[in-house]
Amino acid sequence: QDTGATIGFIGGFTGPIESLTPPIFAGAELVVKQVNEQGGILGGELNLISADGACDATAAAAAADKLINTDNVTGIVGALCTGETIGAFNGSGLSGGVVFISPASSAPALTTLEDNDLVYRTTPSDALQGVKLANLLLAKGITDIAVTYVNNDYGKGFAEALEAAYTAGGGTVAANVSHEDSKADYRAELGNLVASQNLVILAYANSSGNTILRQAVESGNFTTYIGGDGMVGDDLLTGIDAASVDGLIATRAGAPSGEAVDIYNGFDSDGFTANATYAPQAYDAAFLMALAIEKNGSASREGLSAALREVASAPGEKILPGEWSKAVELIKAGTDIDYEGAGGVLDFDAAGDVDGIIVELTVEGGKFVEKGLID
Amino acid sequence: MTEFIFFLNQVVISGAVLGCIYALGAVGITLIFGILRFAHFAHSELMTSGAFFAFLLAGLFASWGIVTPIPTGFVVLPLAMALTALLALGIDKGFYAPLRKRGAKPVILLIASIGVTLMVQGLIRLFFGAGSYSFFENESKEIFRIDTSFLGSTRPLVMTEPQVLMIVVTIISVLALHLFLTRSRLGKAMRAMADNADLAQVSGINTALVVRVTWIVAGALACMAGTMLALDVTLKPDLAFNIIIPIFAAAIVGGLGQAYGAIAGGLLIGFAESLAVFNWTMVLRPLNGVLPDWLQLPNTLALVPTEYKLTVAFVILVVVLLVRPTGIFKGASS
Amino acid sequence: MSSDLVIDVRNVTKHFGGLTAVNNCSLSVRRGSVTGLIGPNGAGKSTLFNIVAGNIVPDEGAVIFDGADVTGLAPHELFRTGMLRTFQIAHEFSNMTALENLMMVPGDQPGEYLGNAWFRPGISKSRETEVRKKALDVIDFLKLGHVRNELAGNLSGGQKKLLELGRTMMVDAKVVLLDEVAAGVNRTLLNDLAANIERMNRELGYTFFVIEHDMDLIGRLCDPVIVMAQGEKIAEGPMAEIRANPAIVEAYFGTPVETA
Amino acid sequence: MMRRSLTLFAGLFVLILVIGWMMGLPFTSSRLVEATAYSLIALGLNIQWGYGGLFNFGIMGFLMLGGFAVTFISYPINPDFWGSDGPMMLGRAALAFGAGALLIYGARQSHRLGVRGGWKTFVTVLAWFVAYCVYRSQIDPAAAYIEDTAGFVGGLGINPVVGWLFGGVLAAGVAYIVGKIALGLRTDYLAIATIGISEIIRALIKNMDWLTRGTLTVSPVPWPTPLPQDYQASGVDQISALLLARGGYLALGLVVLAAVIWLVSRAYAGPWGRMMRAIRDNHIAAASMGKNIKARQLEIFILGSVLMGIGGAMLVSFTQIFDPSSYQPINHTFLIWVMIIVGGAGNNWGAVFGAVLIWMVWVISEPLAKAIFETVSFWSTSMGWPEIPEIESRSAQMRVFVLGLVITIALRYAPKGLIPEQVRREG
Amino acid sequence: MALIELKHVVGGYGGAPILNGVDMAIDQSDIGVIVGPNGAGKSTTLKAIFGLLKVTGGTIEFDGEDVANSLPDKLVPKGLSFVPQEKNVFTSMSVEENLEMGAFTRRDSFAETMEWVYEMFPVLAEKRRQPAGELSGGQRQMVAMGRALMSKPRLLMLDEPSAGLSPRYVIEIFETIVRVNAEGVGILMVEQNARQALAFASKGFVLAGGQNRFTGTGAELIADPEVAKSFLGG
Ligand SMILES: Nc1ncnc2c1ncn2[C@@H]1O[C@H](COP(=O)(O)OP(=O)(O)OP(=O)(O)O)[C@@H](O)[C@H]1O
Ligand SMILES: Nc1ncnc2c1ncn2[C@@H]1O[C@H](COP(=O)(O)OP(=O)(O)OP(=O)(O)O)[C@@H](O)[C@H]1O
Ligand SMILES: [Mg+2]
Ligand SMILES: [Mg+2]
Repeated sequence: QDTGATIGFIGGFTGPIESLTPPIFAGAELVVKQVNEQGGILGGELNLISADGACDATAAAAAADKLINTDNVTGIVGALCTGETIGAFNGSGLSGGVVFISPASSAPALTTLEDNDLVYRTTPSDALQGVKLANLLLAKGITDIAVTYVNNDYGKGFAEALEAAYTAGGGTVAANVSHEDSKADYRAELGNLVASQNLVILAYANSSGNTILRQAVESGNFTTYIGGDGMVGDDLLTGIDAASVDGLIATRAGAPSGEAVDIYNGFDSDGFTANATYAPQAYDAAFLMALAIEKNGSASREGLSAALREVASAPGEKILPGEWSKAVELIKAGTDIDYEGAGGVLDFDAAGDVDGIIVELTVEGGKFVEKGLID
Repeated sequence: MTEFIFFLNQVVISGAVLGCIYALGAVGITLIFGILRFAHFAHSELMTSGAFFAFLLAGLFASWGIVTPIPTGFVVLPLAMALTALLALGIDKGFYAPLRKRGAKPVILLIASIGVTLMVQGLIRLFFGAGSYSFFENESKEIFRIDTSFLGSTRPLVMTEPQVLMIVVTIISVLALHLFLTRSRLGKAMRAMADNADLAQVSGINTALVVRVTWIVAGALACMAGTMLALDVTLKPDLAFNIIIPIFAAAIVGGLGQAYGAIAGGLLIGFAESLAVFNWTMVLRPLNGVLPDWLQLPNTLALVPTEYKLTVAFVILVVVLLVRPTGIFKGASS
Repeated sequence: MSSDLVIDVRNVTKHFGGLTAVNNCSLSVRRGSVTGLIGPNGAGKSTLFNIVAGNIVPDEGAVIFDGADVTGLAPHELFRTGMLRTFQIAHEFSNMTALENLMMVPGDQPGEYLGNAWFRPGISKSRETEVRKKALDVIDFLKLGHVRNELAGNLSGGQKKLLELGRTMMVDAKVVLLDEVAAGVNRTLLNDLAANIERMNRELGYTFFVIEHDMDLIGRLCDPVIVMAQGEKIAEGPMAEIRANPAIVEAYFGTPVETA
Repeated sequence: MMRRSLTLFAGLFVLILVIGWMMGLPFTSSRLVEATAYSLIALGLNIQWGYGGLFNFGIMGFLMLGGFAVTFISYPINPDFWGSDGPMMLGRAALAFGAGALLIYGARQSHRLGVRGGWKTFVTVLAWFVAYCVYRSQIDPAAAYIEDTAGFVGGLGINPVVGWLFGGVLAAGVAYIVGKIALGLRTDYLAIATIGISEIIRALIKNMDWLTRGTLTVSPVPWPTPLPQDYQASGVDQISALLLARGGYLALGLVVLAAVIWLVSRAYAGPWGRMMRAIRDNHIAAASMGKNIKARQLEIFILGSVLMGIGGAMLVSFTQIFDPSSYQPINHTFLIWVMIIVGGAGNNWGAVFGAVLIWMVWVISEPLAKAIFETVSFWSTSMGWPEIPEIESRSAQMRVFVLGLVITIALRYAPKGLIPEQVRREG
Repeated sequence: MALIELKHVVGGYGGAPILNGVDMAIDQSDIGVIVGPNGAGKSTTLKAIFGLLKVTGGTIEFDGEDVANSLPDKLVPKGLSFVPQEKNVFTSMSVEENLEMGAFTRRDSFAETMEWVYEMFPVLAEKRRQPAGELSGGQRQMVAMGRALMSKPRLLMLDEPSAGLSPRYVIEIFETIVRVNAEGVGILMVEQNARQALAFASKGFVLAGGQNRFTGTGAELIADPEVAKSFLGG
């Protein structure tokens, strides 16, 4: 019966990444809007139901239970934090046979999750980002760093990857210190980091990242600041003298330059910030989910995973962001398609990971500016 | 010398600032506990709301084009304190007074205050979202870097303007509170009520008035604490909630109901946190020159790893309580 | 020492901060006696009781109970050796009924152990029935029958004192320490209580050690009477002798009291 | 009173039915499983606070211990670890620990050798310091080695029910130590000390990656009853499999709960309960009436903690993931307090009622808040006002408001709890 | 007209009434003593007058004005004062602060009254800076009375002022009460030291079961064999 489909979204609307979540969710919402404007899905409407996973495995399990067993969604976009995704998937996803496409769970742990080929992600693993960041720093001639990471799977995984790659490349990690989230004060941790003037902060911007950066600036002990994707957010620079963080280096999953990205960036509008952290990945995840459902031909969960692989990877006619009606026509015609998204070509490997692209950003005049690919 | 200045920055100044943050919050908690005999968990939300009031007022001032030499957030403090006092009164009237009237036990009031915490937190997020704000969006934060090269140090002593203000404000507010409680008629009535509420009533003391004054003072103190904290850090909906447990620890270590105890407890915990994770290698590094190769100092030589920082505060807390079961300054108990 | 001393306090001292509440005090209580302890307010009488009953550990000195050194033993251990005390300021269990207040006193209740409570309800039950019967008897004797189901916290000041006294009747103790049970108790009822104390002493062989400010009661019950002042024992003897001591009369009685 | 309780339970039942009708059976059944676990935990707190008057604000720590215990017992064996040098290194660390403990014990007994006063304190502190260094010198390399080679020690692959029991045992062991240290403290001081201890437990579990995998989380933790996948494998359709599996877990949980309620009520109704209430009301008098306060308070603290450990273990094996970072005082300590205060401290049925009610409110507060927001937004847009921005985020955050509202309203109208403690008036 | 007059007062703590019709009348020149068995409602009567529990029936008139169910902060300025039986001083506050608290409702200067209190209790003048918690039982009782007198009451109510005091202090306290009365303060007190108290009482009330059993002058009650036997211990 052609009556549309419902997909779910799990994200940390509350908790440590509560300020990062809304723009990510907006990416998924945009897909829904475009799909419905361009004729809908399976002859009906595409619906999106969100649930709060609080960046917490246990809460996410309950959220997934609701989406999967109460709202009967076909697939899930999410969750964001890696523990959240694992909790949500093991809680109800596995038994329900539900496909998860996470836009933001970047910790390496997801690669090895036993998932019956149901869990995918549109962001590269931190293992990659860590390596890229290390390369970038070494290329810039920074030979020693002090690292502080937020004590969770994201921060820890990232820091480990960074340290390994950086030392292998000949750099010195003078200190590697974890910190707890959401504290008022990090001067003590910073005191343990002064062994190098180049401070790497792997944390969430609105949680500990902002505080650490500000206190680091105030201490005057550091000259260069470096951050990971979690740090890229408007919250990062509030209350910090812009001049003192000029030149802050950051990385995040990004998009290759190209037609797909240009089209996607064109969506930037009043209610939507196209280049917000993980917004492109969320857009891609939702778009892929919709394509897979259309391809699968019904709102059932069966066969969705296989359909997803088909629409995501070559061979096939290229589909770019926003080209929903074109895609539907092709699918109806039985033509193979291959989505190329805002965040890259998105060909899933056996573990459901994508080969990512990491871009460099820097702060100029109080704003993040993209500097292009890191290779 | 550089090492010594580093130690001052890292342990003395940062311990003092952290201690003052805890102490400012703990003063209000200790006051409410002394008089109303319950652990007012929602004090954190009074602090956060107070900071938001100050933030709004500061924004208003800025939009009127008023420029002040010290941070606007600090200038508008009296107004914000009045607003927070009103809020505190309202909360008491709406939630605690009915319970007290029915003779509820302290733990019931404690749980009610947890309920209030959740509600206020929900409301703050409703109006301000989850993001963070800064008082220094329109003005810059002054950072004092005291050059210490005359001492042969390459590092300056660093303090920011809000930190200096905070230390001053903490000292003044504790002194003022102490004078108020020991000198003024109302203050004495508050102490009388803390000592023996039934007898206070029998003496004709208007206990309802005393309770009101308590909330006014507590609200004002909370606003001050929250604003000072927000000036030093950033303003977020969970600003004070995140540190309410160490604040309680400070109040308890100091002895509940004791104004000076709050300072003592706050500083003790502040210094303990700073000192426990302090990396001694930074200070002892010159020794590396004289030490043999096999005894070179490791990169980090701290009493405990940083991830156990908070743990240290609590170990101290437990130890202090074991030695002095009612805190440093003999405190009250419900 | 001879075994007819059931309590022997030897050179006990207790300081509270700068204040010396009990000062190198030695005194003893004979088995089978009703010994009175009098003295001005603040003399250290209650503190001495607290030391004997294990509620306070003395700074110096020793307490010998029934021939054994019991200094520093916890109150519940002393209870087991046969010592029972009452409190000057009533220590009722305020959220329990008057009846329950009495029922919890007996020490050897099998139902107080989880194993028995869970798996051997029989023996707990039969003992419980005995305990209840005894408690009801005591309640009636104290004229508290009408408030036996009232929360003890809601009793009047005097009723709480009666309950305090009632506890001593719930067990067969060797020694009972009574700290001002008479204060606040109606005099008519007090006469009955005194008679009962006499009876328990005579017929059941209880030893009583009594702090009291009511000289009529002391005069009626106690021999000998020990006088304490400023933490020390200053005199001991029969009531008549004490009354004849002008120094004590001056310090303690004020003007001579007329005998009833 | 009886009628009131029955009415309230009937009301709760209706609430569950409504939730079941609105949210579907699978969802409701899993919330009921959680509610069962929370009931156990609330009973544990009820024993500690309602019976014993012990102000335990460190519930979270005991839940974590339970969670860790069941993970350790039931998670499959990690051959990488057992095949490496890890076990041997851990053995050495254990020896070092034992040696340290001996050293401290020796220092504490040093007065027998004539070491007194300040010297004894010095010797003791020194012994602690040396023991700490010795232990760290062994455990740090072992931890690093295990994390590098095997990730973490893995589990033992034993049935989860054994894990629950072990959760209880582990909680009991820690409760014994905590109780020995802290039970002498007075109410509020005890509360903050227990908060401190639970934070310490959390920090340990979160950071001992070699043992618990810390923030990297362990999953999937096995179930004691067949999983939905198992039913599906034998040809049952998805929904029925889900219901069967969750029903099975729920049944097991209810059996445990029933047994616990039976035992606890039986003890509480008799002399044991009377003695505990007496100690709670006035421990000085109770001591003078021959009750061993310290031992009894320890007994009650341990008994309560055992239930918390078991409940915590049940929760973890149900959600199948042990994630130390998801433990927060607000969700795992205060929520439990709210349960028993709203339900009625000192009354077992009150505790169970409170646990189920508050858990259900907590669960539906999210969709409820969202529904309210959407309605308001709908209204305001139809009035021509702009719609509420970021509804998802804001409504999710309003759920705490809903919970707060329920707490304050419940307390306002029933300050002693909805099913309050009953005074035992006898014939 | 009597200073305070209770007519058939009924009241209690929420459950069944404890007072079932209490009648009493005291003049400013009177010393009234209430005696009776434990639980008779003596303390409850005082509390009822002082607005500390709910009066559901009868009237309480002070100086001709109905004061039933008004709260202490209204009653104290009118000239009523109450010394509870226990916990009747602020232990953490100095003697002088205790007295100040007694004058809390007064707007005028109370220095003179304080001098008057110190004159009456010279020991307190010596210990004015000492925390009341460090005083002996008898001295505390004086602080409590001093505190109550600071509001310049016309009627002073005392609940068992002699309980727990050594004989010497009992005599002192009673003498003080008589002296205070001579200064023009009406007294209404509950006593279990009944014989001693009735000896100087101008009015005596025997309460049992929340009702008046006997009313008369102190001497009359002592002389009544029935009263003596059932309530004064023979
Ligand atoms: N816990 C305590 N802390 C400090 N001082 C105390 C304590 N207990 C008693 N005191 C002091 O010790 C002294 C002796 O007190 P104690 O209660 O033994 O007197 P008492 O002889 O029983 O007097 P009373 O007849 O009034 O009951 C008093 O000065 C009292 O204030
Ligand atoms: N707060 C209360 N709640 C319920 N009942 C109470 C309360 N206080 C006292 N009662 C009851 O009221 C009755 C009278 O108490 P009251 O204190 O007036 O007695 P009293 O005459 O002063 O006796 P006593 O000489 O023993 O002090 C008692 O039976 C008591 O149980
Ligand atoms: Mg005494
Ligand atoms: Mg009375």
